[in-house]
Amino acid sequence: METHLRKRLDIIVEAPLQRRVTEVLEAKGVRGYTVLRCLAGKGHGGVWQEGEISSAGAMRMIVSIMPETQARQVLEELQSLLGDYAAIATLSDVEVLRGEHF
Amino acid sequence: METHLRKRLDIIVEAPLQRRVTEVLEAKGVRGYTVLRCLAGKGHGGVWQEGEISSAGAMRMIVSIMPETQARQVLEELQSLLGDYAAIATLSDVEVLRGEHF
Amino acid sequence: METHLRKRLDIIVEAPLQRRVTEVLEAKGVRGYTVLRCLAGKGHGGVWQEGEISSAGAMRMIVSIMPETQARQVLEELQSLLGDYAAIATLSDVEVLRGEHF
Amino acid sequence: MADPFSLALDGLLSPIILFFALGFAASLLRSDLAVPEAVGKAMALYLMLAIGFKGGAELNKQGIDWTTAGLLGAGIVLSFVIPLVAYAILRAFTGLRQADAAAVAAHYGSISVVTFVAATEFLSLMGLSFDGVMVAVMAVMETPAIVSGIWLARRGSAAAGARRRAALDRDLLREIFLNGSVVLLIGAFVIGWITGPRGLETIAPFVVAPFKGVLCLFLLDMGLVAAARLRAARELSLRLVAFGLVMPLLGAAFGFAAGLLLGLGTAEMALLAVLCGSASYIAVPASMRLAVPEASPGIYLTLALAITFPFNLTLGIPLYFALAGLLSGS
Amino acid sequence: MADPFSLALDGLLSPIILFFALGFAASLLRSDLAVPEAVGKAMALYLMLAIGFKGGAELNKQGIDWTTAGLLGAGIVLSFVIPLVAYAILRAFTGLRQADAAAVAAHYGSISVVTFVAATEFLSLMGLSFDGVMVAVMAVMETPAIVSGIWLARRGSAAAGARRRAALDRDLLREIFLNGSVVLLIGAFVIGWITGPRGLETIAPFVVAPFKGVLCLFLLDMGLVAAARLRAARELSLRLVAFGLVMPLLGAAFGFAAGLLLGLGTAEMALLAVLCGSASYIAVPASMRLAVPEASPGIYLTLALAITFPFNLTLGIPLYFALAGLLSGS
Amino acid sequence: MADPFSLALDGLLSPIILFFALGFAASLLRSDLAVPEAVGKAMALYLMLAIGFKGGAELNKQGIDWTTAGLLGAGIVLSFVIPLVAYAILRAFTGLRQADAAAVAAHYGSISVVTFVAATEFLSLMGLSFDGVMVAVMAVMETPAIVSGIWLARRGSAAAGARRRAALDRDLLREIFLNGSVVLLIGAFVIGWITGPRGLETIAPFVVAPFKGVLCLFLLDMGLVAAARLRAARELSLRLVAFGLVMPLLGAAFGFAAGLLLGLGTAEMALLAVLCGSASYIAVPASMRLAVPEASPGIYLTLALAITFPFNLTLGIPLYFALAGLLSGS
Ligand SMILES: Nc1ncnc2c1ncn2[C@@H]1O[C@H](COP(=O)(O)O)[C@@H](O)[C@H]1O
Ligand SMILES: Nc1ncnc2c1ncn2[C@@H]1O[C@H](COP(=O)(O)O)[C@@H](O)[C@H]1O
Ligand SMILES: Nc1ncnc2c1ncn2[C@@H]1O[C@H](COP(=O)(O)O)[C@@H](O)[C@H]1O
Ligand code: NA
Ligand code: NA
Ligand code: NA
Repeated sequence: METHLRKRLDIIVEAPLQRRVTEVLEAKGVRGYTVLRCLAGKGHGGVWQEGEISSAGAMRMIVSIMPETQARQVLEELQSLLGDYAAIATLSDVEVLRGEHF
Repeated sequence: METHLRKRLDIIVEAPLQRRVTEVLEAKGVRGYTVLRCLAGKGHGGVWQEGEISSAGAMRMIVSIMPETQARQVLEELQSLLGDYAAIATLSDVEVLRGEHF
Repeated sequence: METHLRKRLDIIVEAPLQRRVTEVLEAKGVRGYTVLRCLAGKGHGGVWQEGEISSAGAMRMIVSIMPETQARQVLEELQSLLGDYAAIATLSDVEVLRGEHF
Repeated sequence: MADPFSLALDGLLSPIILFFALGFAASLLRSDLAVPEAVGKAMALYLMLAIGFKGGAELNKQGIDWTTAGLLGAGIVLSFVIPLVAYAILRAFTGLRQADAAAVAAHYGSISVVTFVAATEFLSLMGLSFDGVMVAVMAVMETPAIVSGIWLARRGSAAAGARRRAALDRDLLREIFLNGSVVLLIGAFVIGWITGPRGLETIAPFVVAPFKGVLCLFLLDMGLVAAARLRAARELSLRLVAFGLVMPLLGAAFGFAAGLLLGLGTAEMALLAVLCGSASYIAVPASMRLAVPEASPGIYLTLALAITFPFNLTLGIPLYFALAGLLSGS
Repeated sequence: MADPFSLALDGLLSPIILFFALGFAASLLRSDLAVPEAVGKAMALYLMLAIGFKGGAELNKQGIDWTTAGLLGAGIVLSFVIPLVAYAILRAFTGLRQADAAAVAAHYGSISVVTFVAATEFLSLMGLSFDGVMVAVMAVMETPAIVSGIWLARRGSAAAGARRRAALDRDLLREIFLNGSVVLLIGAFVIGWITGPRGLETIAPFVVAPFKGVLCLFLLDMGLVAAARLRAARELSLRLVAFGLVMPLLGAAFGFAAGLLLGLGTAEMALLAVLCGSASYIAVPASMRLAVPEASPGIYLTLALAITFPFNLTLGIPLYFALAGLLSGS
Repeated sequence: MADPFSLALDGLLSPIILFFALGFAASLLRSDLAVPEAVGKAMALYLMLAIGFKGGAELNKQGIDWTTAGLLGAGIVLSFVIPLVAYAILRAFTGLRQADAAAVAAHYGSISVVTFVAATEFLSLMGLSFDGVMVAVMAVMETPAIVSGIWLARRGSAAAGARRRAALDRDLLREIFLNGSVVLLIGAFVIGWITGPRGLETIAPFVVAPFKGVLCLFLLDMGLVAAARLRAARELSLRLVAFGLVMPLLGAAFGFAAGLLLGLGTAEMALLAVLCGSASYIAVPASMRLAVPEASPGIYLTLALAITFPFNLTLGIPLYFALAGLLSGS
């Protein structure tokens, strides 16, 4: 069974920014992504927790699988977009089956 | 502190398929898995979002840690199961402490 | 674009233990973490599912990015903390942009 | 009975419809207004519990007779048959592939609980009551259409047959026959029947008094969801939209025919037409994902939710009532 | 008072019990019927807020006397003591290990809010009212059993003592003494007491009118959860099941004894028996996970949720009321 | 009218305030009491739907006159202007940076729906009713302050201007002008207006009867959230806390001035003061995150939620009513 190497990009970002991040992904031609809801966390901005009435403080995790070159372009674009925001991004290696899908 | 190499299999799949996927995992002798709820996403089938009254459109992320050979068998089995469905699967390297647990 | 190597520590643990785990992270000087809610799963303790009235049975996934040496220290500490509990932990490689952030 | 046009206008300006319109408009304008998933699901459970219970309690008061049995039988037959008609139309006029046409057809054979509930509100606006057994008819009409749809999707495809037949597994059978919405509807109906008006009285402040208000919030959510579906629709041809508007009328016509055969009164005939003319978006889609994965939810969910549901809610229901009034000769 | 057997039958055929049965059956049949987690939690909050508030408002009307203090004291003592009895029985007859036996014992010393609520509904079916302080008794009985349970689990194990004692940390103490359900119950009780019947009147359409209806939906959920636990049960021996059916009777006997000593009326005596005979599944499990991790939730949650709760709900409550009627001589 | 001090005490001992205090205390003691996120959001939707609908239905009864237009105009102007004042004060006395001061200012120009709702409950305690248009005034005051705040944050910073102006994108514009809470409030208001008292009657068991009870549960949640914010506050200086206590009074003073100019009655004047004196924590924060990311939510959310909201809820509202009584000469 043949597999292909791709990169997994994990972005943890404030909920109000979700749409801007997915727009970057789409602009860079990324084929897909999945958004997860986060429950709580801590970072340089301190501790936060889901449950405030406004969802301004909530965070999302956006997971997206893509080829390495694309991943690096997206990361670069995100760096300037997310400068002032509470957000982190990581890149890791994954194997996938259907290379043409990503 | 000694660690062991294992594979992490991430499967993103439509909610109605969850039980079939976990049945494959159990049939192949996988010792454990964890299911997360997804909030939104995009793929070849277009954009989707949690919140429709039917949960037919929702997606789940299934994470499972297992030895490499098992992981490849599971992946092969999943490929035929998930053919027509909206689903992706990735494989990556992880280290674990208690090798016998996985 | 320069990136830095870090470790991603994924801890899946019973909800009542969440605070103890994040206290370990903080005690070891980890700069941030994110908690996700899990929906269902299976392990040595059998199958579980969100939705019981008590949240004693629910699980959380705690994701944290940190330098390798720190990660190994945390893992060691967790091993003794989580001995009797339903919990797993994995370590994997990630690249990040802002090395000083983690 | 009041003038049907002024009634229709009254209906259109009822809070229920206006909240649907609000949700629809908010989503088209891309407001971030949203009802949490868990709350939408809870309201759906509430509506099914309440309508089931009230129907059962009503039946307890009215008792069962031959019309009851006739109605239930008619519902089952219609749910089996309507998909065949829908399928033939879809294949002849819209160019849908077999799997897609079969899946869409299954949705139109089954029923929409919320459309039924809205119709009962319209009834109460007209000052009419209805036979509780109509709730049971609704419940028995949910499932047969799924069976028809799967048969339509699979027949002839002997090649892929083996693999597919294997997939008719326990999961799918459970999804079809023990779908949560069917179980709750029938269960609440039976409980209402057992406990009767006395049982209803004890929980009326929960299932009766706030019912219409909850329905407003639920329809706000439905408006948001329907418009979101419409915005994301990429697979909808003009012919498919036409199907989504004509099929409810055709389905309703079947309902009228059955109603005339059974000699139903206005209320029951109109409700049967509503059931036949509405399309499911709760019970059927999950079954179709499992049984006919090649069919695209982008087609069947969009048609059911974003075309047929709004049509029935606004124009269909008053029309069916006006026609039922004429046909039942009241 | 009406004939207890016909009352019991009435109780069994009340919507509350029937919805529990519906949930139970749906889960056994593996229907995908489910109540969203957030909604289940919200209903639990609602029930605690409502029962607490109503109890406090009732007490405000009735005033406090020596029986009040006696009842509260008795509740605390019973909650401390019952786990010791349960533990002895478990160790003698079921072969559970120390940790498991201690954890199970803690659950049976504590109380089940929903069982209490169902009992108050049974009371209103009988046309009886009850002393509001019983709600406070329920609140004070939640916690002592946890302390007993932890002591039972740890005593004697000097070896592991050091590590374990260290684990009696702030988290655990908070979980034990500031558990959300205890805080809400006591808080709502105090608020009800302060604002009295006038306060109750302003929020009665929220905490009184729909109460029974919400309870139906909640018990539907409980039925689903209990049966799911039962299906997943792998660690349940026949002897453990027997314990889950006998222990409520034994606990209730303690309640009766205390009730006779305090000279309680039928309603209060029956409710005290219900509290003693019921087992916690909200407050205690989380504490046990933290304090006694070696104990398996597969045992204590299954016993409390899937054996004792259904038993009390269906047979226990009418039995306790019948016995309380005899014993209190009314 | 009753003595304002006894009224204030009555208000403080109302279930609403006591549940807020319960939540606040529980969170300070670090109880694990929590209201699920989805349920908190649902209650917020409910409160906005209900208050909007009731306001619109009320207006339908009362009709529109010149005061209506004057009030709406005044609301818009006040929402634009109050941030400028708040900004000047913040810059002069608290040492906040431009971005933080601008963001905080925007929150104080906008309004808090829950504070308004609590004030209407206080009104009903006093036996007064109010002009339904006040709900529309609330709705129109939500947004202008956001525009002022963004302008304050950006003016002068020509350097960063290019990048920032680009960021005034569709997302942000939508967030500002089509924020869910604004859309629902205005939408429900319009629906209430269209359907009038007759529409209100049909859904009163949902939007009127349980309203106060839901508010209790919601304020329990608000208490939990406010205290959690306070516990996590690291960026709050004494001067900022003072601002959070003084600014509501200053805002209210603007409201009184406008009220005198418009010749409002006690109820309307007090409500306008409440709107001016309250600070938003639903609509504004999300806009500020998008538009002024350099500003810290740790400052503006903590001030609005944990300082100003509790102040208004407990002391502010009775004070505004007492003053409005004096000023309106009734
Ligand atoms: N090292 C980390 N590992 C995992 N999640 C993190 C980390 N740092 C920050 N986060 C998440 O990102 C959010 C924003 O981070 P920050 O911008 O550092 O405040 C935090 O609240 C966490 O949820
Ligand atoms: N490249 C990707 N990265 C992450 N998630 C993806 C990706 N492609 C698809 N998905 C997820 O899988 C679902 C189904 O994908 P598809 O079958 O391509 O429509 C999507 O809706 C996403 O949630
Ligand atoms: N191999 C695994 N892969 C992913 N998740 C696991 C695995 N094993 C256990 N888990 C998760 O961790 C929980 C506790 O595991 P255990 O202690 O083995 O019962 C399970 O219920 C799963 O949610
Ligand atoms: Na139909
Ligand atoms: Na007990
Ligand atoms: Na203001």
